[in-house]
Amino acid sequence: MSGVVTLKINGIDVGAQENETILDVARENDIFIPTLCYLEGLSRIGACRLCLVEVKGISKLLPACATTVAEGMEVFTDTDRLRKYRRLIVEMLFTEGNHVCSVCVANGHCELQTLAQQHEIDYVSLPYLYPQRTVDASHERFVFDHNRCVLCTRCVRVCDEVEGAHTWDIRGRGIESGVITDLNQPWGTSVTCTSCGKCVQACPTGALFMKGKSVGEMVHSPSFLTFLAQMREAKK
Amino acid sequence: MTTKLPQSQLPEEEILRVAEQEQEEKSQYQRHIYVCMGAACLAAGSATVKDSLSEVVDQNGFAGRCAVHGGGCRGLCAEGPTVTIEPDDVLYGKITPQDAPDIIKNLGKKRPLERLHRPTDRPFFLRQQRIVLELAGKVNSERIEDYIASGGYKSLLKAVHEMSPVEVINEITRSGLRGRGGAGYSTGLKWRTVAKADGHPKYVICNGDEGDPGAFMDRSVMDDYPFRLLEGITIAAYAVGAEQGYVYIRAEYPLSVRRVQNAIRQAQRLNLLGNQIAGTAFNFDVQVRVGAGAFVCGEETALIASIEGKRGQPRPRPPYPATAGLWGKPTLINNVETFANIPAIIRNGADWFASIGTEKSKGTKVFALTGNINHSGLIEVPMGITLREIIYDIGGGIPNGKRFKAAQTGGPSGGCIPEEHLDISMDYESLAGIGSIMGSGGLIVMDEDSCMVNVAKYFMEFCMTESCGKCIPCRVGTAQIYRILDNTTRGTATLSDLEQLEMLCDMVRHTSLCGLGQAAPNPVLSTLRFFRDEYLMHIVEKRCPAGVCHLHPEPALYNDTKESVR
Amino acid sequence: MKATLALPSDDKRWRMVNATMRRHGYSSSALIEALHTVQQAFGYLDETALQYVAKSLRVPLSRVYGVATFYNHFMMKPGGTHTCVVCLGTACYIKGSPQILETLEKRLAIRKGQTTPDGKLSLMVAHCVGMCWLAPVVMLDDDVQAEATPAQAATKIQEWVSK
Amino acid sequence: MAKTLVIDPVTRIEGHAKITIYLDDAGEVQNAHFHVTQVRGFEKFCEGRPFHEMPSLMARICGICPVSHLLASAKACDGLLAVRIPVPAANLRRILNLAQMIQSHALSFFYLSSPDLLLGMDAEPAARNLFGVAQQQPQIARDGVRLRQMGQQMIEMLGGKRIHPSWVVPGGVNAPLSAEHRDKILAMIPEGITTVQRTITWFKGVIEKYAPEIQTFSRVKTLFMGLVNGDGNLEFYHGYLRLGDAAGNIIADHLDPVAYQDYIGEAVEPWSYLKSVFYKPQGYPAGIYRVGPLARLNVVNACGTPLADAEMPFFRTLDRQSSFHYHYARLIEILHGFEKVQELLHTPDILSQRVRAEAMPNSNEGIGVAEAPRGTLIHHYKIDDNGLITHANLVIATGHNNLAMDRSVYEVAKEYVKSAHMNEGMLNRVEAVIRTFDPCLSCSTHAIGQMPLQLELIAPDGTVVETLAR
Repeated sequence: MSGVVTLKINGIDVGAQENETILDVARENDIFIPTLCYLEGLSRIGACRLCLVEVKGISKLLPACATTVAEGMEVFTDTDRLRKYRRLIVEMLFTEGNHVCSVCVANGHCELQTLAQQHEIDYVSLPYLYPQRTVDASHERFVFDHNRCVLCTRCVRVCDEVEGAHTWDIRGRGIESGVITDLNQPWGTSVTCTSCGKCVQACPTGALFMKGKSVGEMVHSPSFLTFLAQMREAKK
Repeated sequence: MTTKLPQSQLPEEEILRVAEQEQEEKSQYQRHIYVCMGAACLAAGSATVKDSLSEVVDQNGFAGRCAVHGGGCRGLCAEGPTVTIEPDDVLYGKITPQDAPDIIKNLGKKRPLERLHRPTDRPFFLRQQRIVLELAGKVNSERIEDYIASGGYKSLLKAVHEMSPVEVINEITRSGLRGRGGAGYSTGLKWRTVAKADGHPKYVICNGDEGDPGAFMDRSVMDDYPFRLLEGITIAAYAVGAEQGYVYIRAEYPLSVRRVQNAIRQAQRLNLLGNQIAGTAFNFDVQVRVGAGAFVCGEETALIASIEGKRGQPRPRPPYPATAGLWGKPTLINNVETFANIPAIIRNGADWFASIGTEKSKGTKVFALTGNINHSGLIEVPMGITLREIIYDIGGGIPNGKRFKAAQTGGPSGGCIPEEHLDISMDYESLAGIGSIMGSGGLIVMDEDSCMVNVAKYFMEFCMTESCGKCIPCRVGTAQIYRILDNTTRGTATLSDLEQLEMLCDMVRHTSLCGLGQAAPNPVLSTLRFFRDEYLMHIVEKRCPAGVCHLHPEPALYNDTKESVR
Repeated sequence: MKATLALPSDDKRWRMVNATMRRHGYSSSALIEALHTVQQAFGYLDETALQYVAKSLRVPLSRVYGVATFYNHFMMKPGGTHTCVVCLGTACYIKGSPQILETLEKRLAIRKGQTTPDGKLSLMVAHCVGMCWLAPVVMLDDDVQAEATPAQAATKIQEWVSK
Repeated sequence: MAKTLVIDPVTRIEGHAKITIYLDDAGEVQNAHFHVTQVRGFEKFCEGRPFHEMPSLMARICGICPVSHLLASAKACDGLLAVRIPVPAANLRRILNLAQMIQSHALSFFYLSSPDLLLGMDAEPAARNLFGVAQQQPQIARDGVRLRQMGQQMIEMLGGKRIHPSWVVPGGVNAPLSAEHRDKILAMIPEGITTVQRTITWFKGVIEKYAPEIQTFSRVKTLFMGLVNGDGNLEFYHGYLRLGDAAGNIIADHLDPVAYQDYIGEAVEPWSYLKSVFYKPQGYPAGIYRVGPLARLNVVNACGTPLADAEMPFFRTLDRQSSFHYHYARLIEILHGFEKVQELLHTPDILSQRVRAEAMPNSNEGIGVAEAPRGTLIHHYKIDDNGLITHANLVIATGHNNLAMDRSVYEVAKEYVKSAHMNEGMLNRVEAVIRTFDPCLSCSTHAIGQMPLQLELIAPDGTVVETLAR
């Protein structure tokens, strides 16, 4: 059985189970930490670096989603430094892809857009990289617009960890990497895709959406994942 | 000269017998000729040199008096192929097959052949201190018997017979040995963590994914002293309680792969790997895993992913591999040079090792000395030696009367050391103090004709193409930093770009997931620190002081259609 | 117990691939080793090979593709008859290998990483071939061109391409 | 000495264009061209996008008449779905388009052109703007602001956003109209009608002052094209294309917009990035025609609403060829707009919940037509089997008018520009004729920023003789 620890987040004393992460505890206590690659019900990869927090006595910034709490820990989630870094990270995402909110199916329901609003990004100071990317509309029901992909790999993980199909993975590496279907083939020709749509629901942006949706009409609802994860846990 | 091991005999006795037999055989010969079979000399044609030497020996009736062996690196890589003649300790360089008759005829004469002779009483040799490379090329890298005859495997036998695992760990801890892969974490502490960790089985991994451009120390160790490496790994496995080991070698080193695989087979044959090693209850075996061209796999969690057959992407630490590594089990990862130090420490004792080097950085360090330097090659020096000694005494200074400008250590994760710091002590703390790192041992000397902005751009392009792409700061940040540096070298950058450059470097450094990203800005920050005026000249005056960059202030397009066969 | 999959064809090279996988007990961790063998045997990884390896090791197709494209060493297309590798290691870089590359790209009218349309030559780059003392280094197949100049390298490849 | 005179940019229009006037050695105008100088490439960059994005993407062509592009685009997408959209949805789209027309016409007439009309073509350039109008004729300025505001408010209540609504979707609209919004719009209409009628009365009183301009602006004889409904009356959303000639004869009727390529040709001229559109049966460049308010009222039988139709007899007395009368036509259309919106809001099923036909694409090609304030828009898309755009062709109002504008510039320059006594007022008249068309160049090409007007006298060898900065 796990024990109970006490720690401080932003100067507030909070109690937690010893196997919880900083993010879990912060959310339980209504302390906001931005996230992007994190999605409840999926494995935690600490890749987007938006949930980085400062911990007293540790020089490195730690990802709240993947760092377990410890007794006496003093966590700071909203320092000037963190805000500066987070803003730059979000800005970089806008430069990396081709994001045009005004014509996007997820306009108004987009986690990237929300992050930009939360960080008061009214302009992007870095130059856009304008990658040449394509839209894969070969699937009967869904579309993957790679221009809007932020490589959070939620689709990859939900497909592997929850659906068990592992239709998605990442091709290449670095700035050239991208999400692929099977052997980098059109989604509609995938032999492994079950068309369950979990990836579409898990997507934080307008990269994955249901065919036929117009601008602003794609509302993602990944909350079912929590239930699925709990059900599976209960069955074990 | 193959030795069959009768199962009934006690292993330790058998090993001693092998050593004696080998020595006896060797003593029949008056002269032993070691032709370097390291990658450098092989590339320069040492294999044919060896063949012609053997041929001449046979033809001229020297057989029985003189033996020709494959040997290892003497460090003078630029002088390859090299040949060492024992017991005279004569070193010849730049040998061609046509030189064989002269060499053989000259054997036993007082004076070595003048035109080929490379005196070993020069500072290049005298200022070095060899622990890792102690066998100095005079051992056959493909015959375990030769290694044993040279004193090999005594340390392993000592460890497993005379020391408990805890004692081995204590000895290593006391020696002050720090990881030679770059970060410099205490090896003994790391071993202790793995030894104490819950979980079974445990693994030992040797990181031979030497990826820094301009570094080839580990390759040399793997090529020339594969048995010594295995001995070190096996001692480590004994100390931490591991049963399986992996040597992860980058695909670019096919010779290393062959030599280590050969060494594993021979060690297995003599029961120095396998079950009940040397008659004890200790079981341990090793496999080679070949990398496939990804710098990031030098990062330990990425390397583990690669051994597991996955994309080599790192994951957040903690948990560290010491508690949850390969297949989630406690795993010890050390670099090649670290393991290669182990047998000497066990044999000579922690105090001996700790007496070498500085207060906090013990022992020696192998450097690959290259660039604008007279004697490029592989050197091993005590920690704490100054950079000036390395460059001017050992390296023989800068060629063509040019001026020293900077030395780069630590590769894409390191920094540049300018002239004013030439007297810096080469140890972990001092290097970190001026924004560089010890790194794995690449030491690239640059003269006045090198443009530091261009060098920074070079390393950033490297990091950009080697970024695994998992975390955003490294994936996009390196591309954005590269773009600014590229614009600077083209003459299209502005002062506000310089500001943005510093902002991006700060962010990438502090927010990236793994060491690759965290260290990627180092070459930029270091050159900005010591050569800021060069940046300003590119930006403000649109001029490259070294004359390397072609500045033409039209806006450049990013992404000049990179295509590859992949 | 895993049943061995039928080989994709009676090309003997598939047996080598299968042998590698068998040696590793058809474990998914043998993926990279298997791909190495495919590349050794066939020179590059095609779809048939990826499918075969994926099914034999029971690794998802997309993961096989992801791994194959993550590592520089693996080629997804056949290379040229000859390979010219320009070393872009640090020592070579500061001693002028970028100029060699530029010259060769212009002369061959292809970019780094590409193969000439007639399939005779692939122009590749390496981040250090580990022969820094010979910098700048150009590898022409197995031949090491030490202290290369743009003109030398261009002359040498000209022979290959014009044959 | 021969000279070339360049007006760059043309001011108080939407977008960026320049005018070049070529003078001969005697200082007489030899030729003149209207250049649209920048490429926008909309047609190119929508390739590869999902067609569902097209209405919103196309609405981004222009911040002035996004709704018309939205509608032409949505109709082309309806064609890709091969559905007939629910009647209430079509009516809601109609209302949206009319509201858009009201605000855009108000902008053109009051903001862009009324300074010329009220203050005079030769007035001081610094005062020749809406602020100058506000000082001299505060009521006119207020009316202009109010009319535009009403148009925008209606759009907002329908589409959710004042500019660039994403309410219109392939197959209909994505939300029904609420009773609350219907009532609010209805409540606005009487004020709108009164306001525009006040302007009409004023304008009719001053038209005669511009007799010289009216005459000069009529020198180019062209055909006219506009959309008409089944009764041959004014229509902005859906119907047939009709062409009339300079004498008022209908020369082509019941033209199916879907077959536009049979009778509309697009030529490329070296002086402009904007395609020159012509009526095919009469050839190029004889098939020159105009679109927009003047053209529409010239070809229709009637407006179809009582108050607007009451203005038609006076309109019919005017010289149908003079581009100057675009202004008056614009005011009549505003009036018609209010009336028509009122009528449509009273249709019984306007609050229906069924406003969208859901379908997957059933055709690989779709063509949509709508009347923008400036004239006819044609959107033509082709998609692959996955619904991604493979080809897009847009024929926009300013394209139809391109040839007519080019020739009008020449005629006006001939009349007013004399190099010996060059003055700013002359040049303003050259620009004014362009403004009558209310060209939307941002639609047809690409606008980057705003530059000060610069007049350059350029010698035949290309050297700049003189530069006048405004």
